[in-house]
Amino acid sequence: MPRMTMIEAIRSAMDISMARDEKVVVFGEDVGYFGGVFRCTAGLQQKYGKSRCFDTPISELGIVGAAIGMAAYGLRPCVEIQFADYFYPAYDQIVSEAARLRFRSAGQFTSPIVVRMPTGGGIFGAQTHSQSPEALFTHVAGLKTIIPSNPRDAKGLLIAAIEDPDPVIFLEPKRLYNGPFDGHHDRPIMPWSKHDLGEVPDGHYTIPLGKAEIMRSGSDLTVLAYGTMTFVALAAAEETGIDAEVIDLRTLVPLDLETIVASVRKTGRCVIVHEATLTSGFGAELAALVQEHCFYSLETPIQRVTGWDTPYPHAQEWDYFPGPKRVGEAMVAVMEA
Amino acid sequence: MPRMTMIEAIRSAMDISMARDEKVVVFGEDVGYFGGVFRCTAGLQQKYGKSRCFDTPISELGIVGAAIGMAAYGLRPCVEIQFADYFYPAYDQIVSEAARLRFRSAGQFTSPIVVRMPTGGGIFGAQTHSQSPEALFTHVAGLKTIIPSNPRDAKGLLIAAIEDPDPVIFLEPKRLYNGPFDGHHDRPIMPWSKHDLGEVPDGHYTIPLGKAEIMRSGSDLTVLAYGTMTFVALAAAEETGIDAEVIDLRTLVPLDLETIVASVRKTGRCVIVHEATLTSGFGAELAALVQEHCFYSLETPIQRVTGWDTPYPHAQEWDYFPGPKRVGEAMVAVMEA
Amino acid sequence: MSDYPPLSLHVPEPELRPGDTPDFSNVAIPKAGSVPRPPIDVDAKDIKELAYSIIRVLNREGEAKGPWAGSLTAEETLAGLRHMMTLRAFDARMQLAQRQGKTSFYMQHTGEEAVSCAFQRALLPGDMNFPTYRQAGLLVASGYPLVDMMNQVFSNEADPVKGRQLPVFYSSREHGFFSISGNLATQFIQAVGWAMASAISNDTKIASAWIGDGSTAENDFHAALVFASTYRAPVVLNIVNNQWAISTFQGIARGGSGTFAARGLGFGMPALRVDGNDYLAVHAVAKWAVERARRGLGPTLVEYVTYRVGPHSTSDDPSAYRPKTESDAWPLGDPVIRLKNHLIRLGVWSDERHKQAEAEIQDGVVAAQKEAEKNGTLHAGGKPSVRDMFEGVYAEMPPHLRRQRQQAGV
Amino acid sequence: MSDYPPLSLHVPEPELRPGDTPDFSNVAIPKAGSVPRPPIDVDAKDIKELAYSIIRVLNREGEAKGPWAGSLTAEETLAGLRHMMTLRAFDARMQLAQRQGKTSFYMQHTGEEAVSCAFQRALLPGDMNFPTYRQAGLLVASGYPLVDMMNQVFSNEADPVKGRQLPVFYSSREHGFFSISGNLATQFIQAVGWAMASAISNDTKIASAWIGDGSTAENDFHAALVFASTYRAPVVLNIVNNQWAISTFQGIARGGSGTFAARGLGFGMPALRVDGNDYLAVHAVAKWAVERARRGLGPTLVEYVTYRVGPHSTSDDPSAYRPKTESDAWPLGDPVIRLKNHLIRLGVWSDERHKQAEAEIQDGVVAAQKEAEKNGTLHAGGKPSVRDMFEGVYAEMPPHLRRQRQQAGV
Ligand SMILES: Cc1ncc(C[n+]2csc(CCOP(=O)(O)OP(=O)(O)O)c2C)c(N)n1
Ligand SMILES: Cc1ncc(C[n+]2csc(CCOP(=O)(O)OP(=O)(O)O)c2C)c(N)n1
Ligand SMILES: [Mg+2]
Ligand SMILES: [Mg+2]
Repeated sequence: MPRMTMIEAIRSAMDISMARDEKVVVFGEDVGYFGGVFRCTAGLQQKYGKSRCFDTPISELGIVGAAIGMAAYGLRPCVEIQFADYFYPAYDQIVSEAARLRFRSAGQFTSPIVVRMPTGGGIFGAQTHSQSPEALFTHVAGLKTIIPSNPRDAKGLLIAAIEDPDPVIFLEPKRLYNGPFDGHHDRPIMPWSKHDLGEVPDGHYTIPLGKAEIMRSGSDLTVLAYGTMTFVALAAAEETGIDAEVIDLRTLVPLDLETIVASVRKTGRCVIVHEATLTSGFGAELAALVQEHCFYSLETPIQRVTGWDTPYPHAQEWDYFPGPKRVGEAMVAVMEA
Repeated sequence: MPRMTMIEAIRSAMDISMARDEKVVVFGEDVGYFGGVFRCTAGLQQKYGKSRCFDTPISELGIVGAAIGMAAYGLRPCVEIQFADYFYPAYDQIVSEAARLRFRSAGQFTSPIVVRMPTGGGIFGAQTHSQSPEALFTHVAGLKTIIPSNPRDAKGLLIAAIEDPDPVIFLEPKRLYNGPFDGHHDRPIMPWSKHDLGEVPDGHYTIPLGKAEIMRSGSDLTVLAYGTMTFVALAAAEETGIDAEVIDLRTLVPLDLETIVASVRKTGRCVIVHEATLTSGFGAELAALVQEHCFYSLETPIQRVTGWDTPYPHAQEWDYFPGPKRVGEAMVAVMEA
Repeated sequence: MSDYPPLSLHVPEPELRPGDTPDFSNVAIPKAGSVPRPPIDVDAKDIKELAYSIIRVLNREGEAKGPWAGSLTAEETLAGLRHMMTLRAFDARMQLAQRQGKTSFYMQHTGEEAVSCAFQRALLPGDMNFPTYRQAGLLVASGYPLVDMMNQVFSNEADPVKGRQLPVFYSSREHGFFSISGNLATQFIQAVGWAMASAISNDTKIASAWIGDGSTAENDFHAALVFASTYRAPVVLNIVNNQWAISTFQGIARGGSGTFAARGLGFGMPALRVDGNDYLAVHAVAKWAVERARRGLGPTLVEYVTYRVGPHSTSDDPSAYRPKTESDAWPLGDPVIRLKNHLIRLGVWSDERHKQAEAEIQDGVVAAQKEAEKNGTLHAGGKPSVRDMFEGVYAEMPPHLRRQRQQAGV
Repeated sequence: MSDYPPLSLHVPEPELRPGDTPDFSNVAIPKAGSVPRPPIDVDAKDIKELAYSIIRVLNREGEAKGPWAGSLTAEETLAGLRHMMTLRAFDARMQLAQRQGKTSFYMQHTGEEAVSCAFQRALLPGDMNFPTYRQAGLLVASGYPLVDMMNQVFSNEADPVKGRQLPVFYSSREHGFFSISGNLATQFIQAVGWAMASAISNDTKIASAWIGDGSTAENDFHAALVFASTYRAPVVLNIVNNQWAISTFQGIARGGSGTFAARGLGFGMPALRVDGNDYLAVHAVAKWAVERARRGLGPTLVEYVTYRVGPHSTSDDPSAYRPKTESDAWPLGDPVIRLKNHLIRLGVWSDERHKQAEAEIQDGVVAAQKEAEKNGTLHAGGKPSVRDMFEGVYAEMPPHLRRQRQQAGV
């Protein structure tokens, strides 16, 4: 099987989707001729022409609003927001329009759009190139929210998202684009070509939305993670020697509650990890669900390890980022409490 | 002491603030000559002139963006978004700008603005006049979020918000504007003039941000509520006969965790109630915190009673709204579990 | 700096407030027939003055004048009159029904009937409108059943949108009427996207976007103009300037530009201003703009100058912010009366036939209401099911919603 | 409908892509001195053509021509040259420092130095700029210490914004430089609000808003124009059209209008287009617009026609999307060389003095860098404290942040 970076896997997903279905169109800022600032759409304009892959004005509202109109017409737009930090101007179109169109028109009009955006930190991008806004989507009924953690999943989930009849927010952990990152920023970088999850089938395949994956099975405690934090959690398990079950949620809404509950009922302990700020982060929802469904199995309080409740800083990046040390400490605490 | 409706109390807060400090300015859609669609600013333009209270174009972005600029200049803008359902166009200015300005400029520029908006349902306003978006603010570091439940609190908290050096989101439960509402929509309406909490001091006073109020003390279980749900919870306590401690949080960020923890440690049981959709609602954060801080006191799983994960409907309003029946059932369940 | 006098804030005010005597003599109104009609492939920069004028066809005498006249046969014009009369009768009944507690809310079109009724007749089947809440004439003029409209207003068990939306928030894909959103302006850019999709698909359909004067201040208006201009989308961008946005007069949204049509000039697109109370003028301009779009000549911005005679909605009382008799003084007259007079002058209509038509239409509306009420009204009779609340959020109900539906016991 | 040919999507393209030979002969450039200078209280509608022209002062021979010439003394002009040279030297050092790993990111001004350097000299103390990341000339020309700028770029322990922001996101209230946001365009409407506040307070200060060509497509641009137009805010609205938005040429944001200045026409505000590589023209136009604002005459929209010679940022490589030699072919020349030639022609400057000044400035920048590096660079030496991350989120640290700070062990 070929090995791909996450960028190549994402590009391959769009390429295959555009080849199979001429209704699929791709656009966004710098997405056309240049192929995107992260190169995810490189070559698509050349291959499919300017009216199926093109540059847009710098208006996230315009990008999503136009996509909704196109979807209502019958196309399948897969659009890019250059960084997740810049989706805010489009939030009204996402929440008030894309998410509610099927409901409010009783199915007469639907909005099968995919909104891709690079998310998360770890690249010294400071406040406006590092945010993890997933909880701002998970609170919105009508949206589906995906965060893949590796090339294989990214491709299968993106194809599934494009084929999905509902609006999907597709968050791409930018720190994982070129290789798995476990939070040890001072160690050499591993490329996807050296990692099993860099093995990506060439052709069409999908990974179903709403299915988590157990990345490491274990019996001591359950770690719920997604995106970059999956690898941080795996590193913390290794380093603490705690036999953690590490679950990569992959899809936040709809959530694979079954897998989560089965695991926590088995281990009796739970740590939740994300990069986003703590308060009202998606970890809060996970903690609420776990205590509700696993109350009588839980031996110690669920712990959350997250970004602090501050804007994402520049110089202090590694004090902000929830690395393996902080995750490991929480794992130890949950074992000992 | 005079009795006021919540509308009068809110108007009085702005009136007193404008009289005391000429830096306070008030604007928004229909806010000037007409005095606001809910009449909260009636008379202020006549009293303080057109340059301190005025109508704006229909641009929530413009309203908040201009307010941020004015605050950076040194004014104290208190602006109105006509319904909380319409803040989305201003979200970028609120999150990326107001909330971060102090931090990113290391205090050189600050954004002491208040953004008032009517929130919540119960008026057959359907999707676009009923939403409760508080969780979309509580996730944002740098913002403070307030939801008063009665005239006395509304006035004291609004004056405190206007005097606060940080940006404050001030959510006004519109179903409480004219009287307490306990969710029994088929019973006669009680006006604030008949209720003790309608007693509002005439002059200047503040209620500190970050302090919850115990609306009913009890020993069986703790109900965490805010806004309209405070009265629904009180009704449910009465109707089930369960000796519930009902806490009105009043401020969501900063949160009065101390009062919450003391109560749940005492009762050992907890029900959380809000109108907003369940997933990633503020109830999730409350549940996560309560299980973390009261784990060893909790006798049964925390239950959340909330709006369903659907857009807010029109005809089915009373099946959507978390009324005393649903809250009561959860209370019984938590007692019996 | 001491040599500069202090600044002060300019806050525009309407000339008239409650208590004042309405006087619109300062509103410049060109004579019917006086504004030229350029070819559809005209260069936008050669017709900039059309953004500051008012295209009018019907004069005071009920004659159709000038180069924009003649876009409709007498028969078509008669149909137009009927559409407007139907919308007005429909409004009156529904306004009353709201007062009777049969629904929660209603919004009338009084005085603005010509805009949506005439525009619709310039479209072809398959075209798509992205309307606001004040263009139900698009539905009426396309033959959408009144009963279905009423079912929606009553949120009853036959409501096409299943009780999920506020009254008047209709939706009909079949009739080229996009689902109305309560969030102002959002649909303006969506219309441009739909039009772009038609172009991408090498189709011949066009889109039509609608917005109110007040709502042009919103973000989506700008995005729509930017995208339409850049991609030359086959779309007609319609601004209905009815002088008011709830209590706020148009000067607050418009600012220093003389007109809303002028906004189009900064985007290099043809911008026309038309008498919105003149059915024939609206139709002629709509046809021109629609033809431009369909011929691949790109977007057109059209401002309809009209007046909101009624309150903003059933929640509003305009006497608090404008003179009660302002609407009587409105110089562009009543669209129904103007078209009626024209048809009488043409010799194809009379006062008697008009009265008779009024009665017939009224009967039809009353009959439709009876029919609709059989399916229930908001608080009585048949209701949409509670299950419906959980369905349709997604194409397939995800597990968490299934759990919640069970909790709700439905 | 069969009689209409299929539509297709128009996607604008730059005329030149990598491999093409740059040719700007189609860009119409008026002769220096040829555009009239209206009085500051001119009616916007009488100067619409200024939105489609280019105000220029310096001609090819280095002469200052026409009605816009003469806004500066020779001494002030010499200072301007120094500011531009300083900014260019600063850029070169910081670009290098980034390549050396001393910081994470940098953005240059190459070719655009005149715009911010000249504009600043038209302001008075107390006025406030709301800049983007490409107007550091505002700081340089106002005498802000280079060391402080470098401390910010290095995110070191003396960084005025405490390591919290990306390099080049300066902030200085004292120097009238509002904190830069990484979210494009947001500051445009804030500038209007600041200006409104000045008017509300009966002050005489004015605000100046900055935006790039690409960013005019954003929501905030529209809100700013609407509010500025309605309330006649004392603000200058500046669009820096450097032809590119990362890889996207200006035609994508501009669409069918010939210019960005034209956007102002739809709002009834004076809209001027100026040669952004002509220090004297920029200063003269800025002074005109600033004076209008301060005299209570309202907002002005100014488009600076310039060219982004360098890459968008240190993360960008323009050779992937435009011809490598495009910048050499840019017909408006280099702002530094043009002003230098003018001063030589005036007889107050010479090639030798220029070389000498270059060396002096270079020495000053190098010395400042040494000074700054004593406070650390991004990955070495002094750092802002981790405590700083928790402070300044609110005026007073709330309990939950105090708990988190303790958890972080700081
Ligand atoms: C985003 C948003 N902001 C505010 C409102 C509240 N609102 C509803 S209608 C209206 C006035 C609209 O005026 P205009 O665009 O002129 O349309 P008209 O009602 O006159 O047809 C306002 C402010 C809303 N629905 N959506
Ligand atoms: C809201 C938002 N969207 C996208 C970006 C990413 N971005 C940064 S700079 C840039 C191009 C800006 O171009 P322009 O406005 O012409 O300014 P220039 O860089 O040419 O000075 C883009 C798209 C951003 N920072 N903010
Ligand atoms: Mg209106
Ligand atoms: Mg640019």
